[in-house]
Amino acid sequence: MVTVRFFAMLKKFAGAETREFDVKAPLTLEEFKEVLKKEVPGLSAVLDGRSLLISVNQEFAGKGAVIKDGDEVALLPPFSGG
Amino acid sequence: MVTVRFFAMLKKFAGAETREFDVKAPLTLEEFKEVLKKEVPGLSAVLDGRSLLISVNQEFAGKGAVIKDGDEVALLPPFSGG
Amino acid sequence: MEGEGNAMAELVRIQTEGFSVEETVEEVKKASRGIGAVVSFLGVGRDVSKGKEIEGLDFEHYPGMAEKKLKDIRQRALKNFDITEMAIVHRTGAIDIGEDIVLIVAASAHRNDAFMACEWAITELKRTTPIWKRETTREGEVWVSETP
Amino acid sequence: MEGEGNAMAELVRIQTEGFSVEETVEEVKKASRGIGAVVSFLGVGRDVSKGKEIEGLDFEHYPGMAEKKLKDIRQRALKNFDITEMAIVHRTGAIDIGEDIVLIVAASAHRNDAFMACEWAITELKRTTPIWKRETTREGEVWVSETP
Repeated sequence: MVTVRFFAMLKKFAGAETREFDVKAPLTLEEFKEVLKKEVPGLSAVLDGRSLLISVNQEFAGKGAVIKDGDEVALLPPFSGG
Repeated sequence: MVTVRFFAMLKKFAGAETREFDVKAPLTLEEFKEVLKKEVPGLSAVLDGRSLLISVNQEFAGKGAVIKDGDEVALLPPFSGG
Repeated sequence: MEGEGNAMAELVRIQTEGFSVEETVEEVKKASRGIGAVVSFLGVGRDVSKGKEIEGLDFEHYPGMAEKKLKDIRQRALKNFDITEMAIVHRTGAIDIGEDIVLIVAASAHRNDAFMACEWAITELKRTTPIWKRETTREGEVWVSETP
Repeated sequence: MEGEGNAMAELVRIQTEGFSVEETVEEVKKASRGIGAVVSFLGVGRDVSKGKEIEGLDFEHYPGMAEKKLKDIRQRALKNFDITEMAIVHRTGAIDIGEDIVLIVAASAHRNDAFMACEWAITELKRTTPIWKRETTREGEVWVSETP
């Protein structure tokens, strides 16, 4: 299972704070985003936008990132701390 | 009388924290410095130096300043507060 | 490095309860008798944002990752600036107008270094730390997605 | 302007006793609910100066003129920077290593203004305020005549 965490306004789009996805074989970040769009259509526009950051196991993930069973993914809208 | 106040290391040079000088007619700052040098020879080098500031009635005094009976003059070595 | 873990646990933290500026400054000052300057940045909940009256704030963070990012900011500050110590404390949960949100304390021998490091750290915090602010106005609640 | 005299008497002062950073910050924060940033500079007695070990410090000021200069710095800061309030507290007399010497607190809506005003004020204080520091080393006592 891959756990995906949603923060701030994205919890509303996803309808939950976390969701679990069954990932048999490792996926690239782009492939995983396609899975997310299909499973959670409300996130499509956000996932296609330029302002979203994604972390894998609490590290910022670049395009080359690979997602595999057991990973924790998070969708991070622009930060507004401080 | 004109009261002159000395601060920091200048108290040692002047041998006092304050001294009073009899000033009958108003003097320019330069004239008053000559009086000081004569009365307190230990201050001569300091008064000729470039790092000394002088205040008259608690305002920084320029070359054109005039000193008259009742004024409070202070010799201010470079500040080191903060 | 002995005790480093403990020191960091105290100097970098995210918490719901309020913090004491005084205690944090004293904690940072303990690092060395060579400290001559302590510069602090305190972020406070404002009553107005983009022209709208704000009734209250709420902060959410990504537990684990946010703490890691703050510790990383402290480590990079200690490495890249001539400072002696740095503390970073951020609150989460509900915060009223006038209440403290975040505190960054930087200590150095000379003041320029502490000013630079403190200003860098709050900018870096806003840029890299997964924390989000929700503002409550008369019209409702909205998550803020840009950092001024 | 009602109460301005009183407010200034509290926010700008020279005293022998120690001060509370927390209380001063809280006093400054009272000025407005629009304050979003509070930047503080705290000057502390260091154990080393120009390579020499310092055993203690002593500060002397020109009573009356020094207070006037500090009030003038606050007024010019309020006029020239987009800040809401500023406090300046300086101690005189004997000060041990690690003890607080001076505190400047600047508050503004946005952080850049508070950082700029705070840094400007401490630089201006060192430049214009008749206060002198005496350092005690093993070799004796010496008045410091330059500001680093």
